[in-house]
Amino acid sequence: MVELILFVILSAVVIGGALSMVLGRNPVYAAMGMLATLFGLAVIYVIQLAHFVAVVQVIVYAGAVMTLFLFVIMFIGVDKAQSMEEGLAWQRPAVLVVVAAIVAAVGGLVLSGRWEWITGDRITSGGQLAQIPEAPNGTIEAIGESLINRWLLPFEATAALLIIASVAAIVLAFYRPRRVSPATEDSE
Amino acid sequence: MVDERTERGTTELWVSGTEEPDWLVAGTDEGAQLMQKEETVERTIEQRGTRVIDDFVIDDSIDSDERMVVNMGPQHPSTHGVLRLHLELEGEIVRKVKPIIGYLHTGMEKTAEELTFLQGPTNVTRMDYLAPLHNELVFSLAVEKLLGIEMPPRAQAIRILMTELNRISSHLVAAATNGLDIGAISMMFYGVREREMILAFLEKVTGLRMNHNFIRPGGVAADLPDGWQDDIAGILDRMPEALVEYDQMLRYNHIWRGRTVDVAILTEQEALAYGITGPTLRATGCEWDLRKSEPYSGIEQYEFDIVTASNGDAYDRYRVRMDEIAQSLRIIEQVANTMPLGDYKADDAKVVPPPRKRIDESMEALIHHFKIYTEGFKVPEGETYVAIESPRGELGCYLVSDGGSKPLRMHIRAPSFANLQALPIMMVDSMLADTIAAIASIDPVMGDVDR
Amino acid sequence: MGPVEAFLAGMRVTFGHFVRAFFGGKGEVTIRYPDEMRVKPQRFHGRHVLNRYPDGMEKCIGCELCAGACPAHCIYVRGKDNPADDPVSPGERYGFVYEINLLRCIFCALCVEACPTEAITMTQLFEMSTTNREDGIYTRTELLVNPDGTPNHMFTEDPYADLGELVKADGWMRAAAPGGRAAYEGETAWTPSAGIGARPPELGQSEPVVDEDGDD
Amino acid sequence: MSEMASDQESEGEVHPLVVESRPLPKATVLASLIEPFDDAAWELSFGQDVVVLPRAQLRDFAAAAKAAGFEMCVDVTAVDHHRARRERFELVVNLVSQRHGMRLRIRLIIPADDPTVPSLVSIYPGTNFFEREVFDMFGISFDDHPDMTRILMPDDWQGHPLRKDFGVGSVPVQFKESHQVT
Amino acid sequence: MDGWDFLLIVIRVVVIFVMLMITTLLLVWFERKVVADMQDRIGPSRAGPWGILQTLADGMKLFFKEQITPRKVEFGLYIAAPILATVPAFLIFMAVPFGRPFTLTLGGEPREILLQGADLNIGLLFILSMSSIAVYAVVLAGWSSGSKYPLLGGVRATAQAISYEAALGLSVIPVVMYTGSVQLSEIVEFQRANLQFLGNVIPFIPNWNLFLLAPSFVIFFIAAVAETNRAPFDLVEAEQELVGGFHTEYSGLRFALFFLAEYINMFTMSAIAVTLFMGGWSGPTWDGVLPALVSGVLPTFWFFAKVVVLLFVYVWLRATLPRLRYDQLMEFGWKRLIPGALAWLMIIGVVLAWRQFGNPWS
Amino acid sequence: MARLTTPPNLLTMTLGGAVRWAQTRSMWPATFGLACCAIEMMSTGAAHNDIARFGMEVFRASPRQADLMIVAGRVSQKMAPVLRQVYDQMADPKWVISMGACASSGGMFNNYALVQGVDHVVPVDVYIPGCPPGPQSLIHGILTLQDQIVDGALAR
Repeated sequence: MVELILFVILSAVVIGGALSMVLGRNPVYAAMGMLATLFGLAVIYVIQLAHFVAVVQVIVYAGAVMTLFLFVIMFIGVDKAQSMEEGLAWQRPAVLVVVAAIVAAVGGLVLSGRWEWITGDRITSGGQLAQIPEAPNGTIEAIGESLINRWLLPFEATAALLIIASVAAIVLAFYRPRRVSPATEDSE
Repeated sequence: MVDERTERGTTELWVSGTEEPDWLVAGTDEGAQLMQKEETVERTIEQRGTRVIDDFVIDDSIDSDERMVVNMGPQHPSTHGVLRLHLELEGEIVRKVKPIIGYLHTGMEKTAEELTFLQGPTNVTRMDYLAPLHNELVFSLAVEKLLGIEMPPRAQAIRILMTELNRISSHLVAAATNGLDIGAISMMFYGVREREMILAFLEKVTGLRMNHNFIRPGGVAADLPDGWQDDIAGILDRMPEALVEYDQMLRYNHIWRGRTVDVAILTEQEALAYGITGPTLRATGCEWDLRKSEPYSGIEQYEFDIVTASNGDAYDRYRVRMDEIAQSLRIIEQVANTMPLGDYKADDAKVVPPPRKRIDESMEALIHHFKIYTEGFKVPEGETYVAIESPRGELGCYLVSDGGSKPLRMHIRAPSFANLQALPIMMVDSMLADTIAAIASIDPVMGDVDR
Repeated sequence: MGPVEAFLAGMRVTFGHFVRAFFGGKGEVTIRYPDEMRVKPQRFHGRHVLNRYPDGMEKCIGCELCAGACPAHCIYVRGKDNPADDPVSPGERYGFVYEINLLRCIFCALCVEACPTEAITMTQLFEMSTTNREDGIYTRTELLVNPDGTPNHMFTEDPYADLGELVKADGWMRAAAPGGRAAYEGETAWTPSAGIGARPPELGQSEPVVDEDGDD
Repeated sequence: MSEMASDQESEGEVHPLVVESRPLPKATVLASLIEPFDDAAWELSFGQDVVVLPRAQLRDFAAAAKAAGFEMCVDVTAVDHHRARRERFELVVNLVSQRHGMRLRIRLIIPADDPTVPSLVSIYPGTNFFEREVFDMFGISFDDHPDMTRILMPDDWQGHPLRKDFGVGSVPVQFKESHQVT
Repeated sequence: MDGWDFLLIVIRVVVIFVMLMITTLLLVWFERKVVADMQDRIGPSRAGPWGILQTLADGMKLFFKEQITPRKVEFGLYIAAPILATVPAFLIFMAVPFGRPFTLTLGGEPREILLQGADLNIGLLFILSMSSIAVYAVVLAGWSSGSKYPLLGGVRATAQAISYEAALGLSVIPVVMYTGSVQLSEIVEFQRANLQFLGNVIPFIPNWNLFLLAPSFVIFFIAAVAETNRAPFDLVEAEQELVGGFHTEYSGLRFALFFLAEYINMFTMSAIAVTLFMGGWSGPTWDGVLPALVSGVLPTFWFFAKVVVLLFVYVWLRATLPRLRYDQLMEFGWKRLIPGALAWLMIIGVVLAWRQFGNPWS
Repeated sequence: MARLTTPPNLLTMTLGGAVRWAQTRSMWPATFGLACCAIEMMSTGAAHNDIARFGMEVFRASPRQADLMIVAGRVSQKMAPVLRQVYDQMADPKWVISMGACASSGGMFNNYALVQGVDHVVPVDVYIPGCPPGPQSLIHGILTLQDQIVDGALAR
């Protein structure tokens, strides 16, 4: 019962945070919304007894990633008016299509009664939801087992991909076009 | 974009970057003063010939929109009083600096025209309040030059003794504030602690801790008090230990070196072009000390060395000051050992008030006494410029007399005033934190700047 | 010096001070004002007093020399002829109004040097803080010492004021008395005051040099 | 322009400040420096070398002085001889040569009706603040100065304080019993 | 879980809260006194005996002071920032054991009472996560003030926190590897034995991680000083450059909260260092020799004594060292501390693997 | 007159009294140094006079956190608006000490450039004569101010 109440509250926090992130005009407030989402998720993990995941979520996402976001936002300067021009002309329709597809997929699944695809719950033969097993004490071992032993290759591949992506981001960020001509500079 | 920039120029934040009331913008619009001409990258690098911290971001394709204008001061903890710096920042990097001064303008040169030559020292002593005795000395020397009177040797020796002590106390404050600005808070207390010892001696001699009104045209106001040798011996005893302590606190410390070495570099050519004198000039390697090149008040009798350094960075300026303390101690020791006996005021009844006993004895003395204290003494017509080496550089006094008892014009050439011009060139493209080190390293005294 | 060595050297300095201050309190140089007073030098420029002769007569003759010498123009004096039956001062006139605006005073002691009768001298009182500008203006009532020589104070109930400092009141006057003449050093050249009496001069230069020409 | 004329007229009034005068030793730096400038007059004021120049030649002279080894300009100031002289202002420039170990003072007579002087900033950048101060205090403006604004007084200040016709601006000192009659 | 357990939790939380408040009161006074002694002064001496109530006076004054809200602030975040600073500071200490557990019979059954907020099995990670949250307060305060100096302080704080967070985390991993646990109570328990070195048990010397993992301790302590924004890493509020840094625009109670958080952080960081490297509350208790109450309290005493030593070092550093510059700070963090921590981590890994799996050549 | 030399009785203290006690024991000055007096203010903070004894070594650079503005030095016409703004930025309760002759009345510089007394710009609670007042004079001024606060004359 307590878990359900907590879950509802936290879900509200998560959804509210996500909405405020998407809808917030001010990038700092958007970042704060995302932080709330991350926190809500972390607490949900705690309720699920996945302490390690929760803590890592906070350390990595809230502690490092979001801080970097904020750093970038502050450096770029938040006082400037946000550019409302859309870079891609077909952005809106594309988004609509994607949203429609997701909604359709979820609706189809719900209508067809395949709940377990969404919730991931195992359904016993009796049609009852399987009992969630007690998380093993010290989920660190379990995660370590799967990451470092079982899924080592995908894990390392992901890490390499992330590094490549970040290097690329840095290169792109610091790319500056050459000055056109001194004449334009003088006219400024 | 141009409009936006000029508009921004006028409405910059005032104090500690906080809100500005509307009436204030109308009050004084110093912000309207435009910055100096923009410096191009090439010129900066060529001019400074130094390491540029981020060779990457300097790129004039960055429009000035990305710059943040920050007003440092006038009320800011590290501007040594009421200096105001107009900084253009790119992140943490200072792109342009303009010092704005005048927040302590006291109109002393005007007041000097209202005061007699006898009262004059009370005025000039308040200019450079860290080296009041130097101010009194240069004024007195100028007046004496116009009067054409010679000082007895004891007066000269007392003057040298007092000014060199004052130099030490001034350099101690420079070291203390320099330490405080870079975050070494204990240095502030240690520096002032030793200064307190010197001030105690000055107070014993002159009765005041600062703004002494002790060196006057015609000599010094009073003789050294009984037992002064012991106090000097105490100072000479303690100071070398203290200097070792300071060195251990700062000079060898690698954080300190990191904060000052290669920071705020000034080359010799720049220093000379900008009329910069004193330790700031000597730190660039220029061997120029008025105590040697134009000796005053008999300082040529004493042995000492000109302290120089070669890099012209903040560390060198600090080091030159610290080493000058040691040299001043040498002079003080010699003065104390060879202090001549005799009169300590010139033998000129028209200029120097008579001894108190003579007032009772002689009618002539009484008349002189009255005349000197009411209308003052007359100084022959003429103009002269006298310069001495104050702790901050060449302290000059340009004095014009029209033959009356008040100066027609008294101008003090303030070393800090000229030295402050070094700030923009030494700060460009340094970090924000380095501006603090730069200000502290040239040790400006705003009273001296604004007068 | 290596980085670690230099770092330790600096740490040793502060720790040394800590040990000296913490164990035994020898390192501390603080003067615990107001619980204890600093030893002020004799020539200290403090608040002014108007002196009296030992017989209670006022020394001030209202000549306004102090007002003329003052660079801050903070002294206001008006002389008045002494009443014949009850003279206030030995001279012809006395200081009828005597005011010092201490908020303008810069304590340069030119008034002390200017005064021909040693009427105005400086005590070692420095506790003069006021809560309004008017209290910073000391009138004759407060400046003039009592007939027994004790000084008045504007705030007699001020617990911090050290009123026993009169004994050194004429320090600067005596220091400036020889007027630069070595021959006059070590000579008492002033009249005694009420409460203080005749004060000896400073020793001066240990070997006084006789001034050849003698006059000035 | 009227500068030359005014200089000649006022010449007789400049010299009262000269206390002694001795022939210039030809061999000195000073002699070779002054030689090309016909209107420059050399004086000795209390043992200090002073050159009195017409103001049009200031910049040329300063450039020549810098070439001759006067590396530093330590001071620029002005004097107001209000009512005492017809040409009211006087600009004083102090040069220092470390190479020769000497000082040189340049004095310029500036009339009150046209208080402008060529700026020395292009030759001695260090005169920047000093010239601004002179402008602020005396209202003598410097041609070609990069930033001829007030430096010590607020920007909106009226008048130039160190002129003799600018009052000191003192207020009466407060006293309590000064109204008492004797 | 019955009522007694619940009550015990509440009591523990309250006790820790009160303890932290009192500690802060004393800590500020302690710092000012120690710095004063180092500078040949007396320090606060007029508020209470030896000035011990100085912080109380500060707090009361700030409590009754006007709270100015400047016009340009982003109000919500401006208000939230001080709270965000204080809450993690309190939360961190919840995981730190500060005394030996003892047994008490309550409600008819013996209960073990931990002197610890909560004995989390991921205690160490919890601490790291909470300390990574603490930076938000500084960043948000700097940004929401709508003023330039605080903004610069906020930007500096972000960069500093990210850099030194990494060093902090890396310096802790050897401890985890060596002791084999991230639970703080177990780490303390591990250090209660005598020192084991090269297979020999050395008597009289406790098995503190400080001895065998000294590089980790040094890195941890440096990173901790940087995390708490204390000198010489106090660029965030560098008074000489940034006036007050992020808290320039804060006044009254809101400023007091920042003040409080800074000192609590300082205390908790020292407490964690003690727990991880200096044996926590372990120490001689002379059970049986001394009365039970005394030997029960002694571990807490040892804990605080060790913390005070570290706090002294904090203050000592502040009194001695000049402040680093921003780029030097980054350089030191990324080019010295983190590579150093990584190298040390590898060494420890090899050593431990050797110990566990034996000589690879055999 | 209740004096600081007699310690207050903590048991019988009222809330107002306690607040005033706290305010006097923890009066954080703003770093508002202008001229000569600023150097003496610095000396007051230094080892020989140690203003920390009164809990005042916490010189706040940000006026928001300061309780006491020590106007240490001459206030020029150009500085006066800045002074006023700093005062306005300070949070109540706030006090002003006018230190030295120049701040109190213009001192010997009775001329165009200076504000003849800082009380033209901000309300002043305590004036300290002297040029500059020595550290102990400043401490006396601070004690006078504290007495006034404890007495309730200046309590805000």
